[in-house]
Amino acid sequence: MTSESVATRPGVDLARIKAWLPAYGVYAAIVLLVLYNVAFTPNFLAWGNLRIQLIQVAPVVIVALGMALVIGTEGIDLSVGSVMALAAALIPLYLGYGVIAAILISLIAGVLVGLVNGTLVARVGLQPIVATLALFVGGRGLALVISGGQLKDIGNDDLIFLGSGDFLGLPMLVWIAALLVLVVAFIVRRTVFGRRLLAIGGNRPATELAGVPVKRVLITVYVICSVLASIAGLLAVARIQSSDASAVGLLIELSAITAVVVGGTPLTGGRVRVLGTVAGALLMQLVVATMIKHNLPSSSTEMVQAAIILIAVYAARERKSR
Amino acid sequence: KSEDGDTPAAGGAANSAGAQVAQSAAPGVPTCTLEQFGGSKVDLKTAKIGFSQSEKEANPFRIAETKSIRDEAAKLGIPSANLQTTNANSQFNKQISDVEQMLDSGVQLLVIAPLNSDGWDSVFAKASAKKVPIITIDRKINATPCKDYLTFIGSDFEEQGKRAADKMAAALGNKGSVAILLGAPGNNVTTLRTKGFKDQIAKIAPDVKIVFEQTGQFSREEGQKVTEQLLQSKSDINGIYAENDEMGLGAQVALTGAGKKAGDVKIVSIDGTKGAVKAISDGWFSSVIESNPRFGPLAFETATKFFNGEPIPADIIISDREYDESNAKTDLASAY
Amino acid sequence: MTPMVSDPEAPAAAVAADVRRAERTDRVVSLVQRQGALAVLVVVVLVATASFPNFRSFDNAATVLVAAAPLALIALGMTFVIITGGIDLSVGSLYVLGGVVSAYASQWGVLPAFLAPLVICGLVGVLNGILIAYTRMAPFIVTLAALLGARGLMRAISDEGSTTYLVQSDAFRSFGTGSFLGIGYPVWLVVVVFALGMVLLARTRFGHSVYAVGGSEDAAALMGVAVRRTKVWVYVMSGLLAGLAGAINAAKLGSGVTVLGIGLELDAIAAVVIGGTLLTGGAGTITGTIAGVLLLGVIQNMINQVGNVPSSYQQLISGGFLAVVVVAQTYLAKLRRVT
Amino acid sequence: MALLEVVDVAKEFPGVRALDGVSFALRPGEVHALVGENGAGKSTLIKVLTGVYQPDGGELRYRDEPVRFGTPMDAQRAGISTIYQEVNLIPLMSVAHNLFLGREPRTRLGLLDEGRMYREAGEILRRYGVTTDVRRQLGTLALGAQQMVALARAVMIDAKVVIMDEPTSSLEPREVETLFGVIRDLHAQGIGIVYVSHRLDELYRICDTVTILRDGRVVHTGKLAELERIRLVSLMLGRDMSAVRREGFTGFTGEHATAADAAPVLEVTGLTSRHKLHDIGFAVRPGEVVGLGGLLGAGRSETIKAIGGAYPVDSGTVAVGGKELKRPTTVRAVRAGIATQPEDRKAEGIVPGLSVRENIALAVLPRLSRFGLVSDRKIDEIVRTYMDRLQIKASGPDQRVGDLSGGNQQKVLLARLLATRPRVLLLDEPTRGIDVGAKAEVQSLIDELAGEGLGVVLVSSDAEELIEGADRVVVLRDGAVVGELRGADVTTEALLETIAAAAVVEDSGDQ
Ligand SMILES: Nc1ncnc2c1ncn2[C@@H]1O[C@H](COP(=O)(O)OP(=O)(O)OP(=O)(O)O)[C@@H](O)[C@H]1O
Ligand SMILES: Nc1ncnc2c1ncn2[C@@H]1O[C@H](COP(=O)(O)OP(=O)(O)OP(=O)(O)O)[C@@H](O)[C@H]1O
Ligand SMILES: [Mg+2]
Ligand SMILES: [Mg+2]
Repeated sequence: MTSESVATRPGVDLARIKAWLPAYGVYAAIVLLVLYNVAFTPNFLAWGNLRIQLIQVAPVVIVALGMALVIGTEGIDLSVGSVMALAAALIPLYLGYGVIAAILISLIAGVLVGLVNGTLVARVGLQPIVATLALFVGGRGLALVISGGQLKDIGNDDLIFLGSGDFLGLPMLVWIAALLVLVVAFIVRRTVFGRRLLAIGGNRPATELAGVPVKRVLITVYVICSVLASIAGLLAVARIQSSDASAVGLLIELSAITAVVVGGTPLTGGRVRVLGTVAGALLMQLVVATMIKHNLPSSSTEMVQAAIILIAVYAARERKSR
Repeated sequence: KSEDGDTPAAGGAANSAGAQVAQSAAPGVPTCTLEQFGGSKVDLKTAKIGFSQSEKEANPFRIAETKSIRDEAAKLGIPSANLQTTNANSQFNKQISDVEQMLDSGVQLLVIAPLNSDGWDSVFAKASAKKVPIITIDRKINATPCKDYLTFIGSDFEEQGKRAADKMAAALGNKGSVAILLGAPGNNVTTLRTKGFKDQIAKIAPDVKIVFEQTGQFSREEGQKVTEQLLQSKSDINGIYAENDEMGLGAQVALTGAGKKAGDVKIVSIDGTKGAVKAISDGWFSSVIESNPRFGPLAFETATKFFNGEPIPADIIISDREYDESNAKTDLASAY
Repeated sequence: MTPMVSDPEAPAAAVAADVRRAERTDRVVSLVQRQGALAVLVVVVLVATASFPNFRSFDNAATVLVAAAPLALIALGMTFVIITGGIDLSVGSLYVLGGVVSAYASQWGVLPAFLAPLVICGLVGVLNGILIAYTRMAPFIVTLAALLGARGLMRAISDEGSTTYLVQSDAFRSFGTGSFLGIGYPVWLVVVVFALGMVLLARTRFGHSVYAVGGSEDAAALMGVAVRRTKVWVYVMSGLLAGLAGAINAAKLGSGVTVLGIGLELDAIAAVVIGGTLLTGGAGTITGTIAGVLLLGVIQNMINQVGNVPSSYQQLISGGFLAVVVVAQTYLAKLRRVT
Repeated sequence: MALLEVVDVAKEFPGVRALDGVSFALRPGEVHALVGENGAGKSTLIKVLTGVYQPDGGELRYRDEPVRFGTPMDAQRAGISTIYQEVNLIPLMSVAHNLFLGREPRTRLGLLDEGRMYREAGEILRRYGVTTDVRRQLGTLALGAQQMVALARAVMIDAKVVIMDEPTSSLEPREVETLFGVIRDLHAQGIGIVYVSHRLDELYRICDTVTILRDGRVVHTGKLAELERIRLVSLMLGRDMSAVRREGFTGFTGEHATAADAAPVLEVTGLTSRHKLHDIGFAVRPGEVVGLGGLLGAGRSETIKAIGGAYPVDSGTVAVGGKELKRPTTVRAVRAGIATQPEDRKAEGIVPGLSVRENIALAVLPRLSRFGLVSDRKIDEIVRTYMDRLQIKASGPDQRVGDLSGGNQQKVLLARLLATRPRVLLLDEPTRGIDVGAKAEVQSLIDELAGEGLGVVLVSSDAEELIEGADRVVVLRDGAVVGELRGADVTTEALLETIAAAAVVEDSGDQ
């Protein structure tokens, strides 16, 4: 948001491109990958295909949004996958009381996890990675205890509609993700909370001295992140039409962090790129999809992912400036 | 042939529904006696027994497997304090140290559901020093029976793949293109079920082409995702071979999402869980090859025989059922 | 022109005495804080000894130690990395890769079985180090990419993980399973490597560069510390130790198992942090890391001793335990009230 | 013959030409002052001299040979020793380790000889008046003491050249004397010294030669004694002499009009924090500037922070306008009308990555927003007001604060404080490290604010600033109030006398 470019001489100049690349490198990469697919992947531009990519990326986007906020405060949240599992485990237990009740319960679970994480980080003063590691390990255990380890099929049509229904020609999942993107972008750009969050990431002691209720803001950030993860969790349940606490959200923390960082948000905090995060998630989704469509083995998918992460982050890295 | 083992043991009685049946051992298969093994006789009722589970009890197969062991022990009157169970949570090194710790604590019989077929050297060193017999269930360990371990009870995964290929070829009329949803990479089960399937297809139905193989990690969600991608790039696919039921069920959700009808794409999978067997009745799955997890009775029976001095064959291969239209409704009760 | 001097004697002297006392308690508390993990370990071991008869047995202790050996090596490398303020997520993948490579190379003998994984994992460490030190990309992300890349590489050389290379050398195999004085060779190796690590960290210029880089990178550079070289080296060390861990594990298992190591990096980080090393860098000890590794091992052992804990509860317990230890650590650290 | 020399060097940062054809020569045994406004390029020149930066053009010569220092270590090995502007040591490492980092004594086995290191460190530091336990973490020392460690570190090695970038900005008069003693020694040994400072009287006391930089260019080089003080300032600022003469050196005008019987706006009583603060109490009336005097480590910064809710206290009360603050936190303190400017601008003041706009608005967001949504219009208004009033020089409200010069960062910080419409201003070293021009501006601003009825608490290591700026000075020592200067007693002599008196009492008490 605050990247000002130095006034440069007119004409084609490298400086302009250099300034542009870090911020928009992800978009350029997406364009390249799409062009490649258009040329070499049959049926790529078909609406059905694009639709699938959007549906598949939606949960990652939702989790990554929360992660972006946390990273904006110079934190990190490893527990998101476990939160998804918790939400997933709770859904079938309360579906008997209606979809709304089940959704509310799993959101409340998200709030609670967020409160624990936030308290450990803001009040106890733990390093975010360690604070959330505890729930990363324990949270999924709790989810399995709750679900008794059983995979449960979901037959509730309202819930399934959320996962696979369409509204005005777009999947519900995509609507929900888009709405959340707008909400989070709005929070970051227009709210007091958003400004405070960035200031905390930029310099926490200074923000504290400026009279900002730093602890409250931090706790809220972790709560938002967990709630977004539990939304992703219940949407995952709705989409696969079953609740599987052992599998849902597995390793999503790494995908989410990757999306955020590839999207240009620095891990050092103080800045959040919401659209970049969406683009980062989309880029990684397209990489995987491309590899699958060309029927390449998983080993090469992983190596290509590694290379793309490095290139994207290298392009976006902060020049040393003090 | 594989069709022989079709009739379940006693059929009907709820508690014995789906119990394992060992194939009659072929003559000439090496056997092992207590004497050959070199251990001493142990009374199961008072013995300390260890059971090492490999993966979390969070899928039907593992849940049924662990439950079967526990139930059978209870049935035999083994006090629950004497049955020590551990779970490696899919971490192989943890399983190794779990088993070693059980050996240290003095178990006299080990039942192991191994996470991996190789890598058991240190365990064998310890177990053979203490002369503790090891029965491995569901997955075989690459080692010497009667020396490193006593025996293996389980299915023949490669055979399961072959049978799935037979079913697939039949469902497609020996022609068409097929996608494989692979299990977790590196897993022996994945390797064998893939090999069996591919070999058999090449042999019996050369016109069935395998056009796509991607891992679905044995999970429903991944199975669904991969199938969605598959359907977009190869919409003319005729069959999907899922290396476990979960991925097959994920594929089913993906097919529904893509507007396909039941039967448009033939699904053959392996395991025999309730969900999959029910999907046969619904017309989505063509057939399911069973991989029976109820090892308890056979394992304890084998141990009892062994300690009584009877010879035990090196491999006790169970005869897995298979489900198709003909028996899916009637045999649903024996699915797990 | 005499300024008003309010009686200065009493408060000033009192404060001076106070300060002296404070410095003394500071030192005590700092000791407890630094060795907090050790204290917790002692408590846990005492509890376990009292509750589980089997826990006391020598065999059991030996098994716990051997099982902890690979994690210990990895955590040692991670300690150096974290003290420089970095993090290395690639160790889990490198550990598996190292094991596969080691098993493969064992066909040429014991030495190749040790050297090959060291070379390959060391190279990945060099790559990590160079990217982190020279391009200033975040360690988290560079090593995350290395995690994926190394796993991909491991799959690529093992036929998508389906080929398990068996250890061909009996000498190498017996290194993994044999023992001296009843304690497995891997444990002795770990003891030697840790002793070297301690000397390196506490008693050499390199060790002090590691602390300096983590304490303040810019200041260290201005004070003439070779910041980049130090960084490259810690990642190389971390890679080498992960490779070595892979090798001893391959020797123990007798094969290059491909289905290992997922999440091991987080265990290593947890062990290091439980050991009192700050993730922000600049402070930490190796004794703490030893205590952290052993704590994780002992807790696991206790869960096994109980005997029938369902798998989901195991995770719940581990998570809860982690939280308790880390929170306790932090409170101890806070007592120091550094301004 | 020049010892260290640069010819026509240039150094460019993205968008800034920090050095533009600078030539500079240091002769042996010379104390060479390097002066200029904030952002003139002094620190950059020093970093070019010592291998931190590679020049874009020009030549570096050392003892008449062209050289190239790839790293600070190269320069150090060649005998060029530097104390950089920001204290650049490792806070988490011990004092001794900091002193010896990179050149630790080693045993025959090549391992560090820690015993010898601690022993020698203690001996060396005692010569610089630092008597602390050398095993202590450096970060627990006050900035001044840290600066002395840096000085000791720099001088310890066999240096031919010692470069000091604002070494006195956090030193007390007593430490400054120690430092000058060291400089005289070095001078006598024929070592060349580059000395950067914004404190002009120091320059005239110890420097022989001066080079003045402005906007990355040398505008004057010559004997310092031949350069009139006022001309020096006008060269630095690029303004004509008469304007400088009119404006004077400090921005303070003298006494503030305070009704002697006005109710105090800030009342501090019995402030106590274990080991640090001991029963501190004083009051500030509206329109009054109260100085806090004392030596390093006297507890002035802690007092300021404790009042602002940022430092934990065990007992004591803080009342604003007669209303006591319950369980003070920074949030409550700001709400009650206390604005705190911390000592360490970089670590606790600005948020470098955010814009001027965001920095100024940070503390007052709730007031500039409705239902949690910020109003850009209101923010712009406030930002414009304060940027105008404090004459903040930035390319615009959207410039990153981290890219501003020190003085302007300080002003942004002040703008943030003022935007909260405080009743009490707590200023800890408000002019540290900012140039004469900016300093005068900040000082006159303090005056102006007091004139508007704010209560101001001022901490400054610059005795002149404290004496001229404050109406009253409360003197602290070891975390306790040891005296107070009022009215005509507010003089440098009286201040030093009070501190000394307390010191004597305590020293004798110590024996
Ligand atoms: N690393 C950097 N990146 C970008 N610009 C820089 C960097 N370092 C210095 N500058 C810019 O170069 C110019 C000269 O800065 P320098 O630090 O040399 O000033 P100075 O004379 O030391 O000022 P002060 O008295 O405030 O210390 C300033 O405009 C500054 O903003
Ligand atoms: N010369 C010294 N030698 C050793 N320790 C010192 C010295 N001067 C100060 N200290 C220590 O530094 C610590 C912090 O001091 P403190 O921050 O209270 O100083 P201050 O009054 O705020 O000084 P400043 O003038 O820098 O604002 C104290 O614990 C003190 O003991
Ligand atoms: Mg400077
Ligand atoms: Mg201070």
